[in-house]
Amino acid sequence: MSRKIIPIGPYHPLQDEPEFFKLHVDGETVVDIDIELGYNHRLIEKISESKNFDQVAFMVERICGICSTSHPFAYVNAIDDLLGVKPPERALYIRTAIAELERIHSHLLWLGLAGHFLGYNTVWMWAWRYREPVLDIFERVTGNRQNYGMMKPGGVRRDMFEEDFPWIKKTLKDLIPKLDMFKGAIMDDPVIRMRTEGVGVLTKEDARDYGLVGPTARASGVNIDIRRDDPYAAYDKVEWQVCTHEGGDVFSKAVVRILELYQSINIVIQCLDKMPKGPIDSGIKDIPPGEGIGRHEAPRGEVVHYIMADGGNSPARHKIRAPSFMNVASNKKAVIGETISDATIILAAVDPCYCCTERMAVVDYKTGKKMMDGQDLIKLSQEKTEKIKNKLGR
Amino acid sequence: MTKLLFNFLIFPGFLFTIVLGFASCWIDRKVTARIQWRVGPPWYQPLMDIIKLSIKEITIPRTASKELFFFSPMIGLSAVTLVSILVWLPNIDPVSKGFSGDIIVVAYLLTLPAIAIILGASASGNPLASLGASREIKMVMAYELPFILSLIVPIIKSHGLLRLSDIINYQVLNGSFAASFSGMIAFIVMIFCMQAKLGLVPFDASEAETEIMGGVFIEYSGMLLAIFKLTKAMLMVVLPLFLITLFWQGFNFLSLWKYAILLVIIILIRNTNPRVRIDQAVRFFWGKMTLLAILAILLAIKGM
Amino acid sequence: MKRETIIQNIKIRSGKDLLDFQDKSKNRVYFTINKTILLQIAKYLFNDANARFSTASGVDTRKAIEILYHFAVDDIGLFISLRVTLEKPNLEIDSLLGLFKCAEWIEMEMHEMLGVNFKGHGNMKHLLLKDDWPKGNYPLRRDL
Amino acid sequence: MSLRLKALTKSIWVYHLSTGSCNNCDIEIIDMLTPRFDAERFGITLVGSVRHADAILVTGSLNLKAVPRIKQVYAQAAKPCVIIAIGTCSCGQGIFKNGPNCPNPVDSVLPVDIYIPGCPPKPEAMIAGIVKLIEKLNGKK
Repeated sequence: MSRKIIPIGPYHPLQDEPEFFKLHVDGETVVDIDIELGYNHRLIEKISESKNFDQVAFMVERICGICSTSHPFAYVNAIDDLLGVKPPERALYIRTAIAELERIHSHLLWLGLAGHFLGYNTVWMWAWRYREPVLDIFERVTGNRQNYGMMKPGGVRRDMFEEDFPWIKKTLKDLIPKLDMFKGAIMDDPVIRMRTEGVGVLTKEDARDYGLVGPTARASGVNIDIRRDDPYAAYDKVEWQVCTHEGGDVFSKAVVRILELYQSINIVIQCLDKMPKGPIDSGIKDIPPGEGIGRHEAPRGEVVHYIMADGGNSPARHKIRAPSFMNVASNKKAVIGETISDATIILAAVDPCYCCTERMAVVDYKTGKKMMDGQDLIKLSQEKTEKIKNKLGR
Repeated sequence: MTKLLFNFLIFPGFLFTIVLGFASCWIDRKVTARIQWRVGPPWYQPLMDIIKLSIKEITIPRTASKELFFFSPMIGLSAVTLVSILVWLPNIDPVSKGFSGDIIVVAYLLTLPAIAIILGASASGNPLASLGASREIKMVMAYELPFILSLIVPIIKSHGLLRLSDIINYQVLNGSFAASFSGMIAFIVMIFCMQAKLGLVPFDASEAETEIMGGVFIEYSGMLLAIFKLTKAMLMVVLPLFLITLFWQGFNFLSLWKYAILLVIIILIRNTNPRVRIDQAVRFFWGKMTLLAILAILLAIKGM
Repeated sequence: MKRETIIQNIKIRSGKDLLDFQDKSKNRVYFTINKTILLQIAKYLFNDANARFSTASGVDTRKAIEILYHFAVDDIGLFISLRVTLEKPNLEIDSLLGLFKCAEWIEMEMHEMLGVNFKGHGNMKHLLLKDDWPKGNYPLRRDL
Repeated sequence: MSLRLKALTKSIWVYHLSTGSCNNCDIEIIDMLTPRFDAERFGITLVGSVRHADAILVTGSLNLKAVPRIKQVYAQAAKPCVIIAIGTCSCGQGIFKNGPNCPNPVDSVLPVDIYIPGCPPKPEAMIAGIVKLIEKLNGKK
């Protein structure tokens, strides 16, 4: 059968995007996949060398919109590691609460998108509707829905006030019944199970070989979580467990993320209960020469920041490694052999940042005309859901 | 002569159908929004869209064949106004009888808007539009077959009457066709074909807005786009009424609730399932729908 | 594998090639090794110590390029960094792609940004920068 | 105020053009369509093709690769067409000011009508921006 490979399709504005997957298609099944990065590369590591230590925290927030407190958290851990100083107790609790709140809103966003790709637009609208109260909490505590600017080398920038706590706890507790409804909708729905089980499977060896991190690795049974293995902030002072699943396919990735939502909610509530009084910033003045490594468990996986300071007031070298850098490479293994209509949901399962997932293009080789673009693939996967729904006589 | 002009331009023709079309379009968007907990647009939204489009600049791409690109929307619009006259008059005006065989003329006129879209899309020279046009052609071929087959059922049941007004009188005398078993099957098949003809969600692969960037209408803007939108709105009025005259004893101003029921059915179908891929739509129409239509015909012949 | 046994094993394996050892804190350990034994230590860490190759960061210190390979031993939370220094003129080191697939992108990025080339890597094309990026212009180099 | 201009303000079709943004602004734009901020009640809908668009929402710091493509897209849009720069990156250069592929603000490339600063601007801020756009079109200052 003629293998269709990908010349550049006709240009339209949707194609200018951070990641661009080109699927080599043989009839219905995907034979090979090209992953092209760099459309959105802003050489942040170069810019951070021209900013002083305090400004870098703000700039690092703008790397990815959805996990906008993960990078500053890792960066701040790196500075604390470099100095060997431990921020005050209260700051640790505030950092943990903010990071977990962001995990909630990031997973809900992913849940909505996964529903959209599977053809359930109502799941999309509902998931994003339940996400709004979490953003309200952020707005009240930090002043902004995203890009909160909370993390500061040696502490936290703003304090959390006691009178907000009851309201925050109530909002989060209201979220739990809705999450149960979502858990029911996702895990017991035969159509979704049929669409996501056994699709895009990554075994334990793959996870180790590709160095997978975060929910993508935990879904393949690899029991790693930076919050428990290399405890930082207040994660060792709060009871919670790591949720893993054995399947390794898209379904187990969804299950892992939903269970993590429950864990995050009870972490935040515990943080608010146990938060001690006291200062929130240890007032770091200057950074001596040296190097530090900071790690944080972002919603998508482990973020690593490596800082090398040469005594000046800006970092000599700032290496950033985002979790998607490792997870997206695993798509090569997960997508090959699957049909085109499943391609969207597999690529979305590793939850790369929002605008990367719809950037797939399948172009017919001979005519060079655009056969299908990202949205078509979404439609294909929605139709497959439709077919299964009819077959099940729903 | 002036009465004909009046009929064509004002009463059942152009203006009246537009007003009803805007109302049904608005109801459709409002109900869709309410299902998703959204407030939905104000009542004058379709009107405002059309007026706004009229002041926009009309861009004609260099690669397009100018005349065809410019006139194809007109074809669709004129076809729909003609159909609305042929459908409205027999129902309301006891005097005018229409002519024998007008049921076949209406069937052909109803395919003209789709042809206009295909002509316009392929004339615009944009590869995405030609992709949309090829999908539209497949869609037309798919739903025409069951559409015509289920059109034959009322003719058989009324023993070969080819005039709309006669069919209505026949139904008024001895019960609407939809009551009978074969009539009901044909009615359901027609509803699905109507959904495809209107290009609503399950079968709108050709004009998929997020899919191929506006599909067939990608190169259109300004007044031409407004005409296409108008044609679609008027089609949304005319098609359900055509179905009512064939299967449900016609209608007059009092019995517009039948039209409301059909509108609700269309909106429900639109909101409950995702867009179907083009080859699946073709299989759906040529497979299930054609079989159902043939079954209805056989039953009608046996007089069920 | 306990923390001390791993550190002990690495010391024995590298022998004289171990230039410096720094035990910064409970979870952070730095080894400075000669580039010849990098492959051997990495294989030991990946297979026996059940470590995960987290990332590699290169630093241009004017006269040489320092590469740190970071390994995470997750079950005990240890983060091991192997430091290798390459003199300026010949920036050659053998690639870790044979051991694990995740090294591919990390080494491609380092090649693009700092001009280090990895023996036995395979496709050393541009990963993040535009294809028509001027040849020999490495953004993160200090000698600009 | 002529009916036509009133129509333009009552039904604004929006086209989203992302140029290397950190997708915070993109998500806030989509948030505008979700149930809480529902922009459709003002007649604002997202369209797929730039020809149908009345307003082009530009987000993200335009890097060197994006500049020629933006000009091309703007030329294709049917006039009268409004450019709305969303987010600090597109209004001014934002935080990536002295980056190597130094992003240039939108107004160095296109005639911008409405600036909506903020990183990311809240959906309420975007709707307020569009309300100001409507007032500007109506001639009221």
